[in-house]
Amino acid sequence: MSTNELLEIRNLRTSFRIKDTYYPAVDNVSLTLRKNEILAIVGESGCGKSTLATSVVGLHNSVTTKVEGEILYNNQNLVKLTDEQFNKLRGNDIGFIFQDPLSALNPLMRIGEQIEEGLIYHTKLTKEQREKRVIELLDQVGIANMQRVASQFPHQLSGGMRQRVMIAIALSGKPAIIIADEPTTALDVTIQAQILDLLKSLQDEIQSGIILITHDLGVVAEVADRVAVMYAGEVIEEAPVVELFRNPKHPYTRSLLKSIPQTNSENEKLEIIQGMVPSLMKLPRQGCRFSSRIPWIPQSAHEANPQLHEVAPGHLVRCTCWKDFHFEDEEGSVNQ
Amino acid sequence: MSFMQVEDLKVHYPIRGGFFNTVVDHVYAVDGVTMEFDRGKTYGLVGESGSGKSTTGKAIIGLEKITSGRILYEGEDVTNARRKRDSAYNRDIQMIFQDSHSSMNPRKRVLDILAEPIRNFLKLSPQEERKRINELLAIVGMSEDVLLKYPHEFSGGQKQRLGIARAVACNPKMIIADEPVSALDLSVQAQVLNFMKDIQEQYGISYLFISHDLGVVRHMCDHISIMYKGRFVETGKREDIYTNPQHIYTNRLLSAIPDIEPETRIERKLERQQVEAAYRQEQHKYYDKDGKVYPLKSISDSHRVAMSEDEKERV
Amino acid sequence: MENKNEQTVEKLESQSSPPTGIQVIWREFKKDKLAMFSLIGSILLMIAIMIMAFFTIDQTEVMKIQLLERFTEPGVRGYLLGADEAGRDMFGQLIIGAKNSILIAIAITIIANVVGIGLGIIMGYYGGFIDNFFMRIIDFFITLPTTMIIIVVVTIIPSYGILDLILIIAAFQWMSTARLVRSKALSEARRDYISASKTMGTSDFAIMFKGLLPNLSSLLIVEVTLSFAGNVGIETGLSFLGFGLPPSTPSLGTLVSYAMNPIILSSKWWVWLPASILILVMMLGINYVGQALRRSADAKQRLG
Amino acid sequence: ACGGDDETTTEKPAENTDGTKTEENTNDGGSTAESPTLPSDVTNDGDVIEGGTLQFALVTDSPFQGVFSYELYEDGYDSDILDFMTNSIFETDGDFLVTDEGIAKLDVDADNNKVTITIQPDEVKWSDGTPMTVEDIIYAYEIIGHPDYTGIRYDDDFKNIIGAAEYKAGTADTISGIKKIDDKTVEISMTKVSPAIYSLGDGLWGYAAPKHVLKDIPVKDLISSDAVRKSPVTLGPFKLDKLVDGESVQFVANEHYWKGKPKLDKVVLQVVPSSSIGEALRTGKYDMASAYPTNQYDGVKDLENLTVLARPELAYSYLGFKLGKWDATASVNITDENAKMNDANLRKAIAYAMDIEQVGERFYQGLRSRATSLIPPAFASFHDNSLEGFNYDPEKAKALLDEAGYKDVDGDGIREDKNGEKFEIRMAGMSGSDTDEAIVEYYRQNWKDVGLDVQLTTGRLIEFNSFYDKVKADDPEIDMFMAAWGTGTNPSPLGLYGEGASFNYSRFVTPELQTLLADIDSKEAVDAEYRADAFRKWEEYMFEQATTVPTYFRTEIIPVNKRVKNYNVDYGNATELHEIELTADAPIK
Amino acid sequence: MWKTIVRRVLIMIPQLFILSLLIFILAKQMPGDPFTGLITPETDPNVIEELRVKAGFYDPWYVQYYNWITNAAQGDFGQSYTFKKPVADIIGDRAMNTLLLSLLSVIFLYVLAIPLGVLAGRYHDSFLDKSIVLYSFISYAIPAFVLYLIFVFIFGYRLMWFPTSGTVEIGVDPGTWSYYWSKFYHLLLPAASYALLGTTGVIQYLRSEIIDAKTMDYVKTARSKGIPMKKVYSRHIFRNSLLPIAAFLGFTITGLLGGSIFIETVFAYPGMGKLFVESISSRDYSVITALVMLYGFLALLGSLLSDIILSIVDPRIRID
Ligand SMILES: Nc1ncnc2c1ncn2[C@@H]1O[C@H](COP(=O)(O)OP(=O)(O)OP(=O)(O)O)[C@@H](O)[C@H]1O
Ligand SMILES: Nc1ncnc2c1ncn2[C@@H]1O[C@H](COP(=O)(O)OP(=O)(O)OP(=O)(O)O)[C@@H](O)[C@H]1O
Ligand SMILES: [Mg+2]
Ligand SMILES: [Mg+2]
Repeated sequence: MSTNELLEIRNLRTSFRIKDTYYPAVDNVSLTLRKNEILAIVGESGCGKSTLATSVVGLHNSVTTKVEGEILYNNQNLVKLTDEQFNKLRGNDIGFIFQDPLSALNPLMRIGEQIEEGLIYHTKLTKEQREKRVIELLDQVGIANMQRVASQFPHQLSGGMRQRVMIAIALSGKPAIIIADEPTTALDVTIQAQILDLLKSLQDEIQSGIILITHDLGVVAEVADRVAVMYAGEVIEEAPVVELFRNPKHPYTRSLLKSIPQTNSENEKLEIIQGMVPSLMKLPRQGCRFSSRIPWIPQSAHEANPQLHEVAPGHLVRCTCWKDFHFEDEEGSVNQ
Repeated sequence: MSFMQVEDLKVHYPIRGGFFNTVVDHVYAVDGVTMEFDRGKTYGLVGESGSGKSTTGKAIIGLEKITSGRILYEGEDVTNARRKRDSAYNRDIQMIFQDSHSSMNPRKRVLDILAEPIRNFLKLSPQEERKRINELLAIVGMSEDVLLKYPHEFSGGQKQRLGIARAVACNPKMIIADEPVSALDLSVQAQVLNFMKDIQEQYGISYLFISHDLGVVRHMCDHISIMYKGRFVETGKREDIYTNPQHIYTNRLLSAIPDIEPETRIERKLERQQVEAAYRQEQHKYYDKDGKVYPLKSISDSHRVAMSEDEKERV
Repeated sequence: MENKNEQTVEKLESQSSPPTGIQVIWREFKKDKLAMFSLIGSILLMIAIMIMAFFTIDQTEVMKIQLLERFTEPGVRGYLLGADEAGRDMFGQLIIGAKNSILIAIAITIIANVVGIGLGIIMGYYGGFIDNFFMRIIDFFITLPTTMIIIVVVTIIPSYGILDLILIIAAFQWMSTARLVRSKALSEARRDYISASKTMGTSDFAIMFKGLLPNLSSLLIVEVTLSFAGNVGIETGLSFLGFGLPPSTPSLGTLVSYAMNPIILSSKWWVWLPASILILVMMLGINYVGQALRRSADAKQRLG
Repeated sequence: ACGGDDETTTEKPAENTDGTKTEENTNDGGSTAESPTLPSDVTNDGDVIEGGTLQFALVTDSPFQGVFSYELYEDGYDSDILDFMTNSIFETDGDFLVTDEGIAKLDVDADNNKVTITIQPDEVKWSDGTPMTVEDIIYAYEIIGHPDYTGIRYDDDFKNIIGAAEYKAGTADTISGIKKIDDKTVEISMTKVSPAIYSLGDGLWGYAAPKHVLKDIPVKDLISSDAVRKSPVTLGPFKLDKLVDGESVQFVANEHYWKGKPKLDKVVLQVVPSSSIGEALRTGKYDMASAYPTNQYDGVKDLENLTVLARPELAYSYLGFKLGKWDATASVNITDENAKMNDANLRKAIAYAMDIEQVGERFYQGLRSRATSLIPPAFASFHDNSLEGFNYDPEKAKALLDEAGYKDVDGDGIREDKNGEKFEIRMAGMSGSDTDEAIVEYYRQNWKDVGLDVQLTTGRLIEFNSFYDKVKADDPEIDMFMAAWGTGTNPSPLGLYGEGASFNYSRFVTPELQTLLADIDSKEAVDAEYRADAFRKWEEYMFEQATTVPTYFRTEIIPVNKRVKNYNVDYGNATELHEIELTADAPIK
Repeated sequence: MWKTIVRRVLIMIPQLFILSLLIFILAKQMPGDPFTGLITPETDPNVIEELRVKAGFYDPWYVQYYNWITNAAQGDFGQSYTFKKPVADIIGDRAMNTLLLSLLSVIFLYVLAIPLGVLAGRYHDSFLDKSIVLYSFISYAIPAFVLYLIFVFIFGYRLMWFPTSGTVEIGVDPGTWSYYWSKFYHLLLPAASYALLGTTGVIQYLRSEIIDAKTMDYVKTARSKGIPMKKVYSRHIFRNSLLPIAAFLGFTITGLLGGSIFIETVFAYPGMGKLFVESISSRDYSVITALVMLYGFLALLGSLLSDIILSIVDPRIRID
């Protein structure tokens, strides 16, 4: 592990138990997060983004969930840690930001208390010092009247403010890694822009690595350094942000990008992807998982056992089908 | 010529409080909105959360009481009639809801869901009804065997299409679409948007398309209104809004939209910050002393912007 | 064009059932052996009681006073559960009493729930003035000291029997159902499918009772089940206080309240204990069934 | 009737405040004649201890009311408590007639309608040590007669005292008929004097009121005053020491008691619910219990640490037939010749068909027995032993019915009336315990056996209040009714069977009956022999008419712990409270 | 806050007024009257009639009601016909007894139910949970008074651990330590019996609340802060589930007052419930009406109390 690499995920597989069988929701994912970068993970709903994130912080219910593979951080394999060992990292080395800040904050606790809570267990600060730190943190996330906000309850704050508080909680341990699971999905565009700008500037400040989970390619384009595209539990493409938007390779990524309404698409039809993401229990476990949604591409174009291939420096694509891929109507024929 | 006009529509919700739980104030959810609709066109309604978009839509279709204002449909005042269940107005104006899931009764099969408007408005024989339903399914591209399923057995996109099928069942003149795609994934969103356009072309339906996603609105709409605190700050053709935004609020909204151009993001961020700073400094000019939006003033045939009297002189 | 593919995907999903319907309930019962056992047990028990009460037991014969059989012990001379102080067969009384109590509880449950559900839905659906108006009435009813008022009313009615008892108790039982249904209906009525029905010209009545009601059904099943159990209890309590049914109409309540006589309590256990145990078993069974039903209505607590 | 007698008030329905205890079941009992197994006195061996505390259980399901004044109390339980601390100024014999042994002596001047009351001992002291004077006797009259008095003792009898009405109306400052002769003697003039005077009737009052304490308290405030509620000054063997309102009372010996200081130091009286009294006695919590529920006789019958004493109650249960109406304006009973039940044979048949013997035996363990007359045997001199009563005889009942013309014409086993029409008798009964319900059911079975269809008015037994409402109003739904009367110590039947008696619920009056009743309370009847004879004649007449059929005589049982040395409950020579002695420090378990 | 309280109290007035009308009319409909109980050959029927006239029982009901309500509004609920004392005095004593009993019962109940509910929720679906649920169901299903009777029988008489009637022993002087002990001792068995059988609601509520809370997002947040699981439970799950229980207090007390009839009857404890049943049979109108009013008032007070507590413990609910 080079000094630049913060976190290395190797062959991670997270499976949920449903009716006595384990179904992997994250299947054989390997990713690396480096210092001071924003790694975006995108994909459609249900593709396993949140599962992946929760695996990294070890928040899965150990009874119904099985986590296999390695997550290496500071020479420890997080997968193997006990809850107590993990608690030393959570909130301290790793911060977590949830999508819906309203339900993610304890409705009966004051904001100040909730931020302070992590400090109690991770630092030896006195009560006064902790309170001072809370104010600092609130200041850091751009909340103007910190003192007042600290003594308020979540429901008294606006959505944007709440998300700032969530960020403050994540920052409280000066974490090396921040994981943000769709931090802006619940927000208005103007607020979203503010929060994204905040994340970006904080990162410059504290130099941590951020895993940003989103399904909005616009958000990715705004802030990410590197992007991993997930489909059905797998990473199907990974590339630096400009490379991905300029040179998308995987059919899924390409379709996705084409389905965004663009300035110049005004009176055109949008490209669509047929079918839908299969549910967890019905995921194809063999071959290219995307193949069923591009039926006009012959099976021969797919790899039997799709692997990630490096097609350009830092640009990985799963399966070989991208080479033969063309949009359905590009040939003008429709396979009924 | 427009077939329907909305004049100075207001919807105020009372806020109760005080000692005897009397009305102490009002939420001015919609506070003087004027629109007109042409056949076969799409009208976008954009604004941040809570600006009154949905309320406007619901008031037009008759789900909300109108505090004041008028709705004229084919020359007739339907302000009161619109709440009558089986009126022609009710048949001709339909709605698509944001949450396709909750817009369908989870206890009803697709058959009954699609049949509901037909049974109420068309009074067909069972065979004709069945025929119509099959037509609808064909329109939305589904086969007949879905009829016996329940809504939860469909994906979001499918459900939204069923919602559209239900809305077009009685050949409406206009459909109010309240954030029809914001709950959907990108690829599914594209399906639904395409589909809505198809239908519009086929049947000449008008849309009132409510959304907070300016990208989608731009893709869909011929005419766009930007809403803020129950009023329009700016309304005009798509080009008017996107190429020549006049109101600072419109500007701010536009600058906040993420773009899928990673190369230019630094510039965009700077620009965004400038607009934000300008907004903070100058917003008092754009709103009156109560923080309300000024009345609209035409600045071209199609383009109207809210501005104060002195502002207008400057322009 | 793209439909073919979708259908294959859909087919996989198939097996149409509403999201919280019978199937979910059934699954829940299959998961929870105890609930299943309770369900089957309670149903069998009630059926057995009804069959015996209506077909095999002659009430006039059971209620005949036979002084020589006073306090006959169980098992003696064919008295399965002995006899009471008037020599009446306890087993027969138990069955007839159970029948009466169950029928009373069912009747109360039906009346109270029909009123409660109907009103609750109307309140929740319309909201506003109607809601406020009935809410005030319910608020008033809820603060009424129910037991006390029932007792006063009972003393007023000159010849009061099963029907009066049912009506009186039901008159004070509908409020909580109405409140519960109202609050659920209120939130359900805000959902878009109700708005959708309105925009599609469906009448209010149809929306309320054909659209909304089925969506409250899982909640209502729980409510009805548990209130049934509660209603068995109310009748028992009134009898204990001496405001229940006359002994000539045996009910579980009258049988259990024989325990008030210390001699019977301490040395004639067969007079009061079987009825107490029957109540316990029945209520326990219904509660376990109710719990499973509640779980199936609340996805978070489901087992299966 | 006289209002001031403790024995009578325990019979009052007024005590039945919990609705489950009506007359029928609180004071279940039978005649002495039928339950000879139980003794009326005990004598225990063992050495007497010095002093000691008697634990007394007052069996009731509701708290006592705590009005400790004979003039004012209305609740039977209060009188049970008063017993310990007060003393009537007269003593009575086995027939409850005044004797000469009491604090005061009664001289009756029947010719002049005057009585003289004389305090006999040289000195009688109140419990606070103040000597009692004749003023105290007079003051009791002045309380009852006072315009502000709201109790129940200012009644027609009291008005018999000359000047009572004027005093009541406020037009006189004193009751003119009451004259203080000297410090020991008072003379009372009355409008009439009847034999009832010896049963403390005719307005004669049996108690003295401590004037020195009460005189400063306005009469209307008396009932709430501490002098009545918390620290009554009394003449009895014990005086009140401590009180927990409604729950318990602690008495200590009254050293001023005129018969000498009691042998016990203390008496602790506690309210015990009827449901637990048996257990409480078994575990030795109490030495004795008043008003022990008869239907729990089983609970104490075989206990080693107790002796169960018994005595007849001054009460009888009866089956009444509605034969007329009460005319409220004229205040008279009017008998209706055409009343449904106006057939003596029918009534007798109904009575003969009742298996009262079995009921008494099985349900009451012999503590109730068939009553033979309307005068309980406790009044030995007035009770007619020669009457046989309607002993259970279904065959005779059938014969009587046949004779009267009630025949089963349609062959369904139920008799039709004389005209061959459906005949259904509706009976009202008072609800009480489950036992009562069973018993009534049993009688209905009995009647059915002889072909009579008896249905319950309202379909079930009726709660006490409604029962009297209906019976009083001559509800057409009632053909006959089962109830009970406590007779009190004055057995005169005029108030229950007279023409002008609203309590004459059967509404039966005949000139013959009038004469018989008048005879009982006539001047001649001041002669005991004559009176006894008059009673018997009336009893026989009533038996023949069978309009009110006595059903049970009742026996009261009094469980007594074996550490109580001597105890006798016989009316004639009851052990007086100050004589009670104990043989152990605590009740035997 | 104060405004709401005052408003709620003002709303109580019409509610209590309607209640008073209702109960007054109902009470007068009951057959018999307080003087029916005086019927005996010893009592002059005319005296009884006179008493009825004096008490105004022959006046039209609205006149009676007017007289009663105007006095009641001034705090004078009249005299008890049975006890010959001002109603307020009688109810005062009895209400005090009932309130003491309720208070102790509530304490016992919470002491018992909260740990059980917490354990059941914490170890959801375990054997422990199932046992607790079983207990809570049994305690609900069992006909309460039968068990009370058995308790009195066993603990009061057979084992003689507890007194079996009354509120205090005779002989102890009011104000002394032994007096208070005696009072407490008399309350112990009834309160404990009530608590033992009354836990169902609290246990079930707590249990499902905790099970719910465990899946809440804020619990995940707390865990993501690296707080030990024990602390997550105590600071987030238990606290959030327990706070609403506090608001139950008002309702619990109201419910207890309703249930007091049974407890007091079986344990021969002179409280309001028993007084009510007694007054019903003696037709002591003034006590009946006053008691119902008091119950109604306490119920209203209970729900107000609950709302206030809830608004204090749950910042989301604000009453102003
Ligand atoms: N606790 C669980 N038990 C069983 N299946 C689960 C569980 N959590 C998630 N899943 C399933 O795992 C798959 C991946 O879920 P995940 O939440 O990771 O998706 P996601 O990419 O985050 O989607 P979204 O964008 O909607 O948040 C889905 O099919 C989901 O249904
Ligand atoms: N029934 C109601 N009572 C009171 N206020 C209401 C009600 N419905 C809506 N409002 C208020 O009216 C305003 C406009 O609401 P509306 O739902 O129209 O906004 P919107 O623009 O659709 O927002 P969103 O994008 O979140 O859907 C909001 O401030 C809302 O809180
Ligand atoms: Mg997710
Ligand atoms: Mg909206």
